[in-house]
Amino acid sequence: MSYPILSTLIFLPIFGAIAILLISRSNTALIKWTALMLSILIFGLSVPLFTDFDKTSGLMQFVEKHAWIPAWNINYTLGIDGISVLFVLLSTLLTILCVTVSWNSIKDKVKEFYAAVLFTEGAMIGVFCSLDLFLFYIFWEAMLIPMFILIGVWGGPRRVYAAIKFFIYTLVGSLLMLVGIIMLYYNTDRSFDMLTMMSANYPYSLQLLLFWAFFAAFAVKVPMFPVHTWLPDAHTEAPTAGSVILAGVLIKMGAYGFLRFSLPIFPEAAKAMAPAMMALSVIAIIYGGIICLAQTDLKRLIAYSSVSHMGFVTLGIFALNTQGVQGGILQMINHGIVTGALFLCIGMIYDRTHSREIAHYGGTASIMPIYAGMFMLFTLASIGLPGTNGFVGEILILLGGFTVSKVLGALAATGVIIGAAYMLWLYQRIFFESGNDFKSRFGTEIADINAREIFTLLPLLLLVVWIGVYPSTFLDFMVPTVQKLLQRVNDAGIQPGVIQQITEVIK
Amino acid sequence: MTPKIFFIYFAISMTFMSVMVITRRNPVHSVLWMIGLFFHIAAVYLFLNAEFLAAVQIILYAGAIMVLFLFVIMMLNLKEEVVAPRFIGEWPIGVALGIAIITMIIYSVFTIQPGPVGEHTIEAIQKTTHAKAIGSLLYTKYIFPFEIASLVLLVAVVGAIVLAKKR
Amino acid sequence: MVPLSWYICLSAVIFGIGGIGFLVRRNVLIMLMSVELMLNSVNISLIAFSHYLQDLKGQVLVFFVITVAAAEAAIGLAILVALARNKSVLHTDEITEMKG
Amino acid sequence: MLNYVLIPLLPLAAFAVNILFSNAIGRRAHLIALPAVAGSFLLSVYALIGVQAGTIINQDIYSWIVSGSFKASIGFLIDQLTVVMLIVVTSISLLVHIYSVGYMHDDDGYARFFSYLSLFTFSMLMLVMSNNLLQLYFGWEAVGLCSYLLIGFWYEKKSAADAGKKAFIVNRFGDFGFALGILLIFVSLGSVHYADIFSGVGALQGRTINIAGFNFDLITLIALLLFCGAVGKSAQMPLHVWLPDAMEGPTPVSALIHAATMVTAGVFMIARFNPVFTLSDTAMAVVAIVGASTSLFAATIALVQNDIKRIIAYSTVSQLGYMVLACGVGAFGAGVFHLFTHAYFKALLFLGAGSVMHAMAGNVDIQKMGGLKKYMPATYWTFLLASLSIAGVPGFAGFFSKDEILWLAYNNGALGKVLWASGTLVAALTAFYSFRIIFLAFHGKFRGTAEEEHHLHESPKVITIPLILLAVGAVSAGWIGIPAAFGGANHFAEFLAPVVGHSAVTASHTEEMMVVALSIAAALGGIGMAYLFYSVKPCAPLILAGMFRKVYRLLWNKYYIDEIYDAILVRPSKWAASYLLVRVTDGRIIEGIVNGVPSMIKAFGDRLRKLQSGNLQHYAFGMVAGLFVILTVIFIAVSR
Repeated sequence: MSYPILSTLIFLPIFGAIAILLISRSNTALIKWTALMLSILIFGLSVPLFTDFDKTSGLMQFVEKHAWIPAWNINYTLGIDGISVLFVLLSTLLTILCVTVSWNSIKDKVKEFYAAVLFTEGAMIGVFCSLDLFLFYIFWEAMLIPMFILIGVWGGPRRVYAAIKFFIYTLVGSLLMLVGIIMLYYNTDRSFDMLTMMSANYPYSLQLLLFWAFFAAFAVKVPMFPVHTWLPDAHTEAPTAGSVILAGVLIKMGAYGFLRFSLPIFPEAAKAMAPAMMALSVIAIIYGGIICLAQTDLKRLIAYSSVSHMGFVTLGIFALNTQGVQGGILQMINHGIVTGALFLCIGMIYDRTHSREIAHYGGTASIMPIYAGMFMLFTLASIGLPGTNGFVGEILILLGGFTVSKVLGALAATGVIIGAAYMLWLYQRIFFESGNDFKSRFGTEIADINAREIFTLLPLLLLVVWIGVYPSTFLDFMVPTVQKLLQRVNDAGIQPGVIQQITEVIK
Repeated sequence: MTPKIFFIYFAISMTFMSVMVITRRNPVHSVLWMIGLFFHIAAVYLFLNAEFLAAVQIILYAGAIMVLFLFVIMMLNLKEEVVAPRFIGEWPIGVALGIAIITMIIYSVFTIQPGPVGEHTIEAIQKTTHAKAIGSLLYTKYIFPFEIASLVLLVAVVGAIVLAKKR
Repeated sequence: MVPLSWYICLSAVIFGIGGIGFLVRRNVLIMLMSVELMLNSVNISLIAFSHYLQDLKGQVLVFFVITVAAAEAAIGLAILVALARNKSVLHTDEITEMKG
Repeated sequence: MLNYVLIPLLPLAAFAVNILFSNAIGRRAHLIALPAVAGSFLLSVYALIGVQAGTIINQDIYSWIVSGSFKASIGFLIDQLTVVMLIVVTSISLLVHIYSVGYMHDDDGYARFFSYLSLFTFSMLMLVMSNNLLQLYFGWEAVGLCSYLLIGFWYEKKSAADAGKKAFIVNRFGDFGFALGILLIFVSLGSVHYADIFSGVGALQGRTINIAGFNFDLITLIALLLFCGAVGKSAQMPLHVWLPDAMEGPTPVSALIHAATMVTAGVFMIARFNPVFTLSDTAMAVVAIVGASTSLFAATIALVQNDIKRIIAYSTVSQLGYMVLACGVGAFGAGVFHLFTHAYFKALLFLGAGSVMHAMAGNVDIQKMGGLKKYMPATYWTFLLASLSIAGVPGFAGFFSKDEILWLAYNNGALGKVLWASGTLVAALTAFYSFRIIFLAFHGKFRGTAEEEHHLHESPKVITIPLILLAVGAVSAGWIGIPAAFGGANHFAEFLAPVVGHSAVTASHTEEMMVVALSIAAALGGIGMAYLFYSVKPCAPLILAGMFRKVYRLLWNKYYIDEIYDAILVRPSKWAASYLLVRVTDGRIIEGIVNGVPSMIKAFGDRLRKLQSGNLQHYAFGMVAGLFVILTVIFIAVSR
């Protein structure tokens, strides 16, 4: 690579955001087109990651390293491996869609909106690329700001409550992580270098402490049961683009954190805690699923389904075997695609009807057939129908989970039943039955989705099928990295103790 | 013995005057007591061989600052002050705190260990005269703080004008 | 010779009375005067120290204290005038805009 | 290889074209779907010829999911069993496609309907042609999806949408077990490919697995979990509830999916996994008992229903029970044979019922019909042939397959005798309710309104021709499996033997004759009873119903299974969701803590705020008090 591609990907959106802020407020067309072109350009720039990535290597690639604050041994280190490369791509792709879906629905403070979206993109990519803990933390927190603004300014009626809840929740978690980072810094010979940490050996008691400190930050982001209640509020109140970013990328960071920190840096602690984590994941799967049955708000339902799906992800990760971890990573991508798409869909119909009440809909299939067809495909992907991406992820995770614990694997599989129940019920309530009520409520002028909206959904639709039919394209990226990661974890000794006895009971 | 008797007189009368200053209902009376107090303080300064400062005390405090107070009192109509309650409701707390501070300081006074003696003995000062001694110190070693003091006064002047000016 | 501690005690008493005056009086004018009282008490102790330690630094400091006192009186009275003009009150317990 | 790949690919292509260009294609959808299915059919026949010549194909196309030691491919296994299924699926699908051209003619969703049919055909073909479990699962779920889409085809009707959803979710319960079975197979054998499973499963004999402190026999557990899938898909007890409701879909769908092909996937799967099932006696017994009880149970319900499609649906459940019973007694070949014959006569029954409904303007109540024979002779005669076949009248297809199942059950020890008895009883019941339809709907006088009578007409050729073609199958499909006792060679069983093996026969030919005689007696007895009840003495059923009111109620309400599920599953989960989780756990406990901590801090702050009185002197108090404290501390520190 002749130019620092990762830095470009991080800072182009950020400078782009600043550039947008400099455009005259009244010139909304220019603002929108600039944002769109920028996001497409960034996506184009990220494509080399996909094509030039060496799939046979488990090491960091596209590495950039510069001294930043030498006094504290802080470096500006970037790099991606098989775990993070797909997330960078997902971020760049989803940003384009966020821009296009907001094209007409954002009418107020247009400039700031697109600037916030682009800024978020830059920070997100920064999180996935950082190899220096200090840098990572900066991006991790920087991402909160535009997200907070997106929810708080362009959100629904209870946006302020949701935004503050989101902020406080994540901040409390992050602060514990900050403490952990500082502890780690002093225990790593005053270094923030993540690669050094990944090969260092820390005493078990320290690992355990740090594991929980990092867990606080990641569990909130994922979100794992029982710290999930910010998600429904944030999703429900956020504007469409906000929900998409939130569901598509932001909550992946928790799981990504587990993979990047918890497993390789605290392998023994992760191993000891894995059964507890798996149990929490299974609770989240079932809990999130059942609670969906009671939702009356479209976005809230999808938000709770995210809790359930992310339960699958963490289950896979903490199964600590190839299938589980690969499935977990793939499922994160899948969830980003599918839930992102569902939020896009909801945003599209919300633009037309301005209602999120499920009960207000019905018979939409005959009014908006193309929309109904696309929604159906994403619904199916969400419930993990074979041939869609959801299946590939879920089956791998279940395989991984089942290999470790039969009971937990079986319980997790019930999530598949519940998932079908709430998603199909949702689909029925929105699209099936008589459309008379819908017409009398929203008028007969509701048009099917237009070309812009179709092209917004199309990339995700293709990905759903692509991953569903030929997942090897994506699974191949992670093979060496996952192998390396698992080797690191499995080489760690098992610590006997109380935890072990607990796990025996769970098993 | 005589200096002690004099000191005791001054101490008692200054304490008394201070109390009068803070307890008078009419601010004019307070100011007058205050001026009396300043004269006494000036006298104490003389005891302590600080002639120049004694003079400054009278000219500046009694002559300038207190007159300023009087002007303000005259400017503001303070008739109702004579009937309004003098003290806030929680005055016993204030008194208690004040007495506690006094007690504490007095209690600690006896542990003071004076440091080494400096070069400005009474004889040395008398040789150069007091004003000259202070002046040479102010304009040489402390020229910088001295200039800052002048700046402080300038700021005060400007500030006073800005604040009190009618809009 | 009068012992140094006597001066300090006197200074402490006047300081305390000034403090009490500041704490208990409602009238802002008297409070300002109490501040002057406290500053003067400090001056006494400074000069006493200067005398007993045979060092003029204490007196130089007194000089600055007087300067500050003058500045403080000027500003304080200006604020007081502005206050009286705008609120027509001079009682601290009636000026509670900053109440939380 | 290409010709095999094309078998499923042609319908897939038809689906893609029809769904993508549905607006442009509109009424011409069948022009794309029909040739595709016809092509698949011809290729299937070609495959059959190939297999008969001994070409068994087992080849991977590409690796689908690869992760560590887990590897699942998309690949084809073309053997005797697959070919039989291929013929069944493509031939019925072709006929149903033709039939639908007429039947769905006036429907707005014409193109959509054909695209779904094509998708279904593709999925079903993927299912039967698979050479590994995961692809089987793919097809398994995909046919479920098509079933969902087609049951809810008229989605504006709430009952249809509900039925589709119910079918999918109930099936998911079965699939849950099935998926666990797949996982367990992978965990214990390290592969999901048939070849590896069948060669490795023998080594698992006697191994146990500890789950939550209990020891299970590994093979039994695997077999039972797989069977769960079959229970769902083939509508066995207790997951049969979705199939009768599935009749909300268009009738061609009922014929294709809910009679001939998809529902038999469970039987196919059990037959395919015969090497696993035969290793566990417990599992086999469970399979046989579930099958037998389902067939009996469904047959009794069918006795009293009035909805023509529902009767046939329960009859389907009952016949599927037969097939499962066959598998349970080790007679996999017989099960598949019955699957084969059943596909034709049951598809015919449904399509005939569709023809009747066509004439009756959608009315399905047989009590409102009568005397249709003279208005629609082609429908009547084909329907009669199908009924004779299902009743097991000698010479018809159903006779041979049913008879073989009963005979092989009889051979299967003490349990087999009981199953055989129950099966014979079911045969009688089957004959009875099948002919109940004949007598009520086609004989006697028309009992509907005059307006309806005026509307009665024979269906167009595009509908009757498939009926006639199917009637040929319904009569003759059994002839390829005439057992040795009748001088035949049982070609069918011989053909399948390489895959499913032979069933052990211990009893003599005399006994076989006795079994046959009894089943013929049962069939004729059932028909006779139906004639007696519904043609000679029409008041008899009412009297009977009055005499056994409770039994009648129980049967009429289908043993209250739906109500029981509603009470123990649906409502508690909704209650748990809306009350327990939303209000209590999320609302009170978690949100209570989340919102409680800040509100505690706020309450504390509110108290603390009072200190900020705004009175200057109060702050001064604080300062002086602080000064005092500092002085004290310094003093103490100094004096120490």
